[in-house]
Parts: sequence; C-alpha cells; structure tokens
Amino acid sequence: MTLAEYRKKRGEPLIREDADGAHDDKHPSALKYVQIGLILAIITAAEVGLYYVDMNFTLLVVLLIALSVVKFSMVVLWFMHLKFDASLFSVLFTGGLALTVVVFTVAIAALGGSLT
Amino acid sequence: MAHATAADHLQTSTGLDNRKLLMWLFLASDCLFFGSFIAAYLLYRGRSVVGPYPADLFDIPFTSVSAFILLMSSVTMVLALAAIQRGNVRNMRIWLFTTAILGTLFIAGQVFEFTEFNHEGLSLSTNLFGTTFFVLTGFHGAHVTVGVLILLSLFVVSMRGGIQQKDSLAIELAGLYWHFVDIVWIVIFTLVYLIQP
Amino acid sequence: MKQLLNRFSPRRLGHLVPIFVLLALLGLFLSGCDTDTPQNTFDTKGEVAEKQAEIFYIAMWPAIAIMILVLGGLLVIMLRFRERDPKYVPPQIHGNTRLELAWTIAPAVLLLAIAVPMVVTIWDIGREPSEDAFRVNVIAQRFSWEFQYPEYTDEDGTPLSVFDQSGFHIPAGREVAFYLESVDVIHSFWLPKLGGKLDVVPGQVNVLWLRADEPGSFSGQCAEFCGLDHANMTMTVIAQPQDELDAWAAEMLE
Amino acid sequence: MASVAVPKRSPLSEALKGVRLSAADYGSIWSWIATVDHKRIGILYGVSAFVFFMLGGVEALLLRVQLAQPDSGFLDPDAYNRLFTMHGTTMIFLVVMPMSSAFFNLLVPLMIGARDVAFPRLNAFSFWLFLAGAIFLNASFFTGDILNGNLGAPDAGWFGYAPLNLREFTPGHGLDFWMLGLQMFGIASLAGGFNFIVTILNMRAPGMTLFRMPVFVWMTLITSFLIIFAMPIIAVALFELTFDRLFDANFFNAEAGGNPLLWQHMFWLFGHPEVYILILPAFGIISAILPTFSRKPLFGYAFVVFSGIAIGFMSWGVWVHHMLTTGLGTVANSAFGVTTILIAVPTGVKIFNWMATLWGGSIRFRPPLMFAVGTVAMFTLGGLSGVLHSMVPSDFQQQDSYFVVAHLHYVLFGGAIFGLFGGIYYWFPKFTGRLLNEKLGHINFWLMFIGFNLTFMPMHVSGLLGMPRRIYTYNGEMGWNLWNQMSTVGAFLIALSVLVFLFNFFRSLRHGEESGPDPWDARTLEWSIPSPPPEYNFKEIPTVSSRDAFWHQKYREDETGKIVPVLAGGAVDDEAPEDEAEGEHGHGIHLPSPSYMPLIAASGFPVIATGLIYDYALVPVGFALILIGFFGWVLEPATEEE
Repeated sequence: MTLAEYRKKRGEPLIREDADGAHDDKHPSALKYVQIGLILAIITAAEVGLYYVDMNFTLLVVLLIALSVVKFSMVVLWFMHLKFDASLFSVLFTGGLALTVVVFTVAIAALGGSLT
Repeated sequence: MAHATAADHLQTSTGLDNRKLLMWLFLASDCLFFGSFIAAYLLYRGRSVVGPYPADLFDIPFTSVSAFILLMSSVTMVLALAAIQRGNVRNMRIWLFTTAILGTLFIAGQVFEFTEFNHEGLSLSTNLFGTTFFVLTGFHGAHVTVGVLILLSLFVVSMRGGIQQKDSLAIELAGLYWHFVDIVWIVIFTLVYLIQP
Repeated sequence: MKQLLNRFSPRRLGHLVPIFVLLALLGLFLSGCDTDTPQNTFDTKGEVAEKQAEIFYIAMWPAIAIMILVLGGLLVIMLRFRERDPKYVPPQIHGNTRLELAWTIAPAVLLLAIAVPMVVTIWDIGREPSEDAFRVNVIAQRFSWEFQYPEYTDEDGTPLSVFDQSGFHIPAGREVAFYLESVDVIHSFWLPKLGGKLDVVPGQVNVLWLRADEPGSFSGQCAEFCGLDHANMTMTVIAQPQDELDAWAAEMLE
Repeated sequence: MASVAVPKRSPLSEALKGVRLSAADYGSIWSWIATVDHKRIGILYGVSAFVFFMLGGVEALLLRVQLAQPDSGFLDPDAYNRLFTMHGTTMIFLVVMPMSSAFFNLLVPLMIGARDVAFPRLNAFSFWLFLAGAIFLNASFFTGDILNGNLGAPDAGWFGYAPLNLREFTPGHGLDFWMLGLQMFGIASLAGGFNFIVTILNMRAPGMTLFRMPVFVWMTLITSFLIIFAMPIIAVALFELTFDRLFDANFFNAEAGGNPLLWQHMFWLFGHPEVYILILPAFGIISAILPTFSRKPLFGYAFVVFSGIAIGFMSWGVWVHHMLTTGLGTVANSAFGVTTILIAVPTGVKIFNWMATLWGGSIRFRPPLMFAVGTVAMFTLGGLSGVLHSMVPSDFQQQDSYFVVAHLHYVLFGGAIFGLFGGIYYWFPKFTGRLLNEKLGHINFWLMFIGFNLTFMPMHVSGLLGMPRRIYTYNGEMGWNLWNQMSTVGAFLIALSVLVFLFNFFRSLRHGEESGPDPWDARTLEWSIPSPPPEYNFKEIPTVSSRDAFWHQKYREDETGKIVPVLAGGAVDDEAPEDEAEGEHGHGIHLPSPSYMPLIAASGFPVIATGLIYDYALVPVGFALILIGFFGWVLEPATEEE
C-alpha cells in the first residue's frame, strides 16, 4: 500500500496543511517582501550610524547585537519562510543555531575570551 | 499529469519534501561550521601580538555598502521565488539574474578589500587578526561564490525553458541557501566589523 | 544443530565472569600493595595523591558493586532463562514504568552522592598554592625538563637551574608550587606518588602544588604525547629536609 | 541541489542517459561502481571497513610486540608513533564508523519499509568519498622511505594536538595526508548523516510512526544528528590546521598569541559526540538481537529510545572531561565532572533494560546473542571505568595513562566492535541467504572474548601503576612487565579470533546452511522479505500497525492469553513483482538508476588534496572533476523514465 492509499483509507489529508506548495496564498506578496527589504536597509543604516556615535561600549554592543538579531530573524522568518513553513524546519534550524551559540559561548569562556 | 507528480513527491511520512528537508538540515549543520570560525575570531580578537589591527584597516562605509548589497540580493532572491510561484517565468529570470549580479558585486568588493588589506601589510600569516579574519570571511566568500554558481546555473536552465511553476522548489532551495549566506554576513558584519573593542 | 548448541551452554559463560572479576581484584590488590612500582598511583607519598586516591576508592566500591550486580545478573539470567522448549513463547512483557523509573533515579542519586566529595576535593586540591610554598619553575621542552629555583640565586640574581633528569631536588614536608611552562609543544607534568598531573601548555603558565610527606625519591614522566622521544622524557625528584636542600643548592651554585 | 527538468532534446541529457544504461548491465564490476542500491553500498562499506579493521589490527599487533618487553628494539620510536597514530585513526574513522554506516545502509530502508534511502546517489557519493579519504590517508605510508623501514604516516596521534601538529614540530607530509584525508571522510559522513535523517523522517512505510520504529532505526537517527552537528566542528578545526600547515596561518601558533587549547576544545567538541556516534549503532544492533533471541519484545522501548536521545543531548555537555588536566580551573572542572557523571544515568538505563529483556525469556545461545550479551557485559565495565574518570581528582592520575587505554577499548572494542560482530552474525543470512557456521561462531566469540579481556584488563593495572599512554618503550623496573606481556598475548588471541571469523565468512558464503528468509524467528520487517532481498526490497510496501511488525504477523494471543503462531502467518512476500508498466494498482516499481556521477564528484577531492600538498596545478583539476560530477548528477534523470 502506498502512503497515498493509506492516508486515503484513514481519511487523513494527503498533503500537510503547512507543506509548501499546497497553499500559495499563504506566501506574502512581493510588496511585503520589498517592505521588509526596506526595513532591513533602514536597520543596516542605523547600525552603521551607531558605529559612529560615541557611547558606552557595553550599550553599543547590546544595541548592535539586538539590531542584528532583528535583521537575522526577519530574513529567516520571511525570506526563508520559516514563519509560514512546517514547524519541523524551525525546530531543526533553531536547534542547530542554539547548539552553536551555547557550546561556543562555553568554549570561549573556558578559553578565557569574551565578547567585549 | 504535472499535478499528480507534485502530489507524489509530497507522499512522504512528514508530508515535507525530501530535498527541502535536506536543505534545512544542511543549513542547521552549517550553523556549527560558521559558528566555529566566528568563535575563533572572537577568541583571538585583540590578542594579536603585532599589527596591523582591525582599527587600522577596516573601512566601515565600504563594507556597509557591501553588506547592503548582499542584503538587497536577498530581497531580489525572494522576489524571484515569488515570481515563479505565481508562474511568471520572465520576472523570475530577471530577479534571479539580478541576484547573481549583486552576489558577484559582493565578491568583487571582498576581493578589493582583501587586496587592499594585503597592500597595507596584512596577510594570512601576519598575526592572529589576519589569520582569523581572512579565513572566516574567505569561507563566507566561498559560500557566496557557490551560491552565484547555483544561481547562474538555474538561470541558464531557465533560459532553456527548464523551470516552470511546478519546479519552483529548485528556486526555493537555492533561495534558502542564498538567504543563509546573507544571515551569516549579518552576524559577521556586526561581530567582526561593527563591534571593535 | 541442537546438540551442537547445547555444547555451548551458558555454563561456559560462567567460567569467564569469575576469572575476570578475579583478575580485576588481583590487579587492584597488587597495585595497592606492591611498593616495587616507582609510579604506583596508590602508593601515595603526599597529601594530593592521597586525596586523589580517596576519591578513586569512593567511586570504585560502588562501581565494583554495580559490576557484580550486572555481570552476576546476566549470569543468573542466562542460566535461568535458557531455552528449554523451542516451541515455547514467553509472555510478551513490554516494560514496567515503575521499575524503569527506579533504575533511572537510583543511579542518578548514587552518582550525585559521589559527586559531592568529588567537587569538594576539586576545590581542595585546586586552590592556589600557599604563601610559604617552595617555588620551582619547571620548563618543559622536547624531551627533557628543567627546574629553576627562584629561592636560590647566584651573585647576579640568576636562579639556580638544574637539567639533571635523575635528580631534581625539592623540600620534604613543605608545599612545593610548580610553575609549569613549555617552550615548544604541550607536555604533562606527572609525579604519580605525589599527585596527579597537570599539562604544560605553551603560552600559559599552569600552577600545580604538591607536598611530599617524607623524604624520598620519586619517579615521574611526561604524560602528554610530545613527539619522537616522549617515552624518555622522564625525571626523578628527590625530596629532602629543608637544610639538606639548602646545602645541596649552595653546592650547586658554586 | 534540486533536480531540474531538462528538456528531452538536450544532447547532454541524452548522452548521460547512454552512460547510465550501460552501467545497468547487471553483474559486471561497473554495476557495483555505478550502484546506488543501498544494499550494495552497505556491502561495499562493510567490506572496506573490514579490510581497514585488519590493517588497524596489524598495526596494533606491531605495537603490542614492541611493548611486550621493556627496552625492546622491535620498532624504532618513529615507526611506533606513526603506527599508533594510524591505529587510532583507522579504528575510529575507517572501521567503526563505516562499519556502522554499512548497517545503516543495509538495514534502515528494510526496517522502515522503504525501497531505498531518500537520496541514493548522495549515498553512493558518501561511500566513494569515504573510500577516497581512507585510501588517501593510508597512502601516507608511502611518502616515507618504506623499503628502508621509514614509514611516512602521520605521527601526532589520532587527536593531533596543537601545537605538535604544526609543521615546525611535525614536518613531513604524513600529517598533511591525515588532515586532508579526515576532511574528506568528514564530508562523506555529513552527506550520509543528512541522507539518513531524511530517509528516517520521510520514507517510512504507512503506519510506521516514529514510536513504532525499531530501536536500531532510532539509534541511526540520533547518530546521524550527532554527525551533522559534530562533523562541521572538526571540519573547521582541520581547515584551520590546513591553513596553519600549508599557508603559515597562526590559529594554533602560541608565539603569535594563538591558544593551542583551541584545537583541543574543537577536537573534543566533535570528539565526544563522536564517541556516541561510535557506540549508539552497536546499541541499536543489540536492541534488535536481544529480543529476537529471548523471544520477547525489548523491555522499556520508550526508556531505551529516550535514554538514547538523552545521551545525544548530554554528549554536547561533557567534552571538557578530555581536558581536565589542561589547567582550565576548578569551576570548569567541577561543572564538567558533574555532567560527565550524569551521562552514566541514561547509559545505565539501557543496560538494565537489556537485562530485563532477557529476563523471563527463552534464550537461545546462538552466536549473535553471545556477541550481544558480550557487548552488554563489556560495555558495562567500560562505562564503570568511565565513571572513575569522571571523578576529576582521580582523573588527574588516570588521564593519559593506560587506564584510559583500557577504558576506551572496553567501550569501543567491548562495546562497539562486539556489537558490530553480533550484527554481522545476525544479518549475514539476510544478505547472503546462508548462515554463518555456528560452531566456528562460538569459537570466534570465546577466543575474542578471552583475548579481549586478556589484552585490556591488565591495562587497568598498568595504568594505575603509572604507565603513560603513547610511550614506545619503558624501563623494566617500573613493575609493568607482566601486565604488558599479558596484553600482548591477548592481542594475538584477538587476531586469531578474527582469522576464525574470516575463515567462517568465506566458507559460509559458499557452503553455509541455507537460511531462508527468517532463520531466527525475528521481529522486524527486514525478515519478511526473501534472503537476499530483491533489488526492490518490498514487492508491496508493507502497512505497519504495531511495533515489531513482523512478529505480529506471525504470532497472536489466543483466548487464554497464550501466544500462538498465526496459521500461514509470516508468509514471505517473495514473488517477483509484476511487470513495471502494469504493476498492481497501476503503480510500478521505479528504482533509482545507476550513476557514475557520485564517483566522479568524489574523485575530485583526493585530487585537490594531492594538489594542496604537492602541486597547486592539480587543485583546479580536482574542482573541475567535482563540478562535472555535480552538474552531471543534477542533469541526469534520477530514475528510469516512465
């Protein structure tokens, strides 16, 4: 029995709701993408601007990292469709990302380094 | 017929396409790859025994433009995908090609930057900064180059009529890879260029 | 086929288990008593080595108990439940949550219990050397050791430096702080009867303190693979009363 | 990359089709070279791994002869260092990992009811790249003056610690071959890891939910995740080393301010998950063998699976226990000591569950069971000595002593290799149609079991008596003589047992008793098809409604709760499929086509590596080969056209 027949017999949907291609209408419009691109450009400008502002270094680091996290998330969520796509992809990707951040933070700390 | 084939492909246990799952696994794994290089850079920052040091070399306005170009290439990439998903092959080609051009521009910028730094006395073996900087950004550049190759290949195939609406997955996968390369640069731009103790 | 199988009955397995339990015990017995072994980690001659051995025993006895439990259990099971009737199908038991939780939690508790003295000892022997410790700078290079004694200097203020692998001297009954430096690759400084090892890493100075309770001669060697002649990077350290040490140093400085 | 539909007119695709069809000539050697069949790839993995097993074994025997007596002159220190480096590297990367890959390939599709893995050509690519890396690594022997007894192999240990691994301290090309060979091997493993995750998540038969999968498949899944997250780290470490050695970079150069411990962190961040990459497949194998031979389901399936997942997670939090003596300080040592102690909990859970599986069963003493029980017993000892290491203060004495050598061999030989041998005895009939001889199997087991304990039990003692690892010679007055003699005798007993196995293997291939599809009265799906399995695996993809699916086809409970055989149950589906075009329900069986492209793509890597060492002109040639391979791969049709 193929998976298709099995699903038909059990009355399960043939294709997952969140599987890509099934529901094109869930994709944002081109205009939305351009808007996001604009926001990304503005944030980049703000980052570069911050670089030239004379301020407390720790504050600068916090602000710059916060802004890059926003940019990072916007690209991942919209351009890479993680916001609309199957949750398995999010789990895999955030899993890899979290593992990276955690183990290397510990390793750098153990080696006596720091971000600042 | 085309429709039945598409449905067949989706007959997987999770309902997700094999190739897309593969791509996301690759990206998850690549996080560790770049994480390792970035960690080496962060660990060695400020520990170079001799110069030149980052502050002597970095040209923030120039790199900002590079970063901006790569960021915009992500926008054009997603527009290419949006076009093919709506069946607009012509627009897809245009955006695909634009993305490849922007990617090439970024590479060109990097080549220029490397040459410039080299003129000012920084090589792979000069100090820890040279070692970690060139290797980290160099591997990122290699990723971008592979991305440009993929985009150009897809462009050539599409010029020969090989990519239709039902093949949008090929563009989507290339896009996932491309956006990933972009977000890695977002991290590098902040951690390497903008944050300088 | 059947007869053939019976020839290899579980009783055969039975011979083996006691053999290697015995072997293990024999080994531990020998290593504990045989003082003719210059690098025996159980023949402790100093505070640090003693504490490390204590921690070993704290973990070893539960480990032996669990070993007997598992190996003995396997033996009993193999004897008791061997196939008697090829047609017999035993009840299909899939599990028992209570039992499984028990053998998850019990080992966790046991392990955390032995972790407590472990952490205490880490901090105990991992402390900074005390103020009045006798300082020795150890410089490791492929494939020999150099001991420098900042307490003993010549007229120019250059510390006494010794290259003699067969006799480095330290005070007995007094804490000795070894400042470990490498000029090439990673080595590891190890005097088993006095205490466990510490790596010698180029680019950083690691500090290890040890104390020899009594005067004596202690054998040690490099424990981190460092290249061609790693095996011969040995040393003998002689602990002696402070006055004898001072006399030795004075003689060396001449 | 995604395959792209190319217009039918394309001359390139026509040409590719021609090549592809000629590869399909069944039986010729080309059909093996171009194969994308997971079973054939599995056999290729297994055979290569066994060849390297013997090579690594010979290396070990030479080391043991040298150490049999104090001050022995059998090997000079240079040869000794190169041989122990190659022994460790070979056994870990070229034996246990590919042997596990062999089982993944042979079994995963069959156990989940699939016709192949998700990406058959990627699978072939993994194999060829592994083989390329393995041969490349071993080619290093010839870079020295081998006829005069000067081996050219790497000589910085399998761990290759910085800064010993730099050109300044380890000149010669041996270590270059090592780092580039391992790099290839890592890429191959990564590709395999991706492939098996996708296969297991996506290619399961109808009804095969995650919690109906055999434990072996679960262990494969966890191992694959460890591979895809751990391999990039060692890849980066090796790249950094490559830049240091070949292009004078400073990653591990202490004089330029570099920290040599960076290498150790990266190596063990990879290396500790790697330990579980090596052992979890064996856990999966014995979780298949023990239930079959005691005729009971695995006790505590969920606990076994979740403890495997827990091990996977925890393996990321213990890497520093390999570096407790590097002077990281009391905080790091305490934290990692405690995490290391705790990883014993999920491992213990597995051991108790295996014992409970046997409890109350009807145990048949066949060779696979012997090896499986041997694994449980020996791994328990290895695990317990591991707990002794995790006690940080006592580890200060044990680190880099023979006690560690004993521990790791109890885990990797007593655990992994015994488990893998059990797997060979268990599944040999499935893939050859013949049983391995039982009597020789028992002789094999007992020789190996006694030899193993005779070799490695004394190492506990010599280690506690202060014998460091990796020394080519020792003084006769250290009190280590007896223990080393015992180890050497034991090593030769192990070698003898391997010879018995080889004899058994080749004899049984021709003269072994015919096994039929289900010789062990087993429980999982691979036994429901003929032995050896047909190319398409399942004529009809099975529908699964429970764990141990095949068992439930064969047995049921009667009214009194007694287990009775189902009449005509377990009938094996061994008719040939109907003609492709008119298969039942209108779906024919489309098998992936053979392809040369994976081999071509993989062959570019050793060319690049050779170029990096000897002549940069070869580097573009290698890249060109890779590009040709990948483009051909994407453009050629993946399956027979409909």
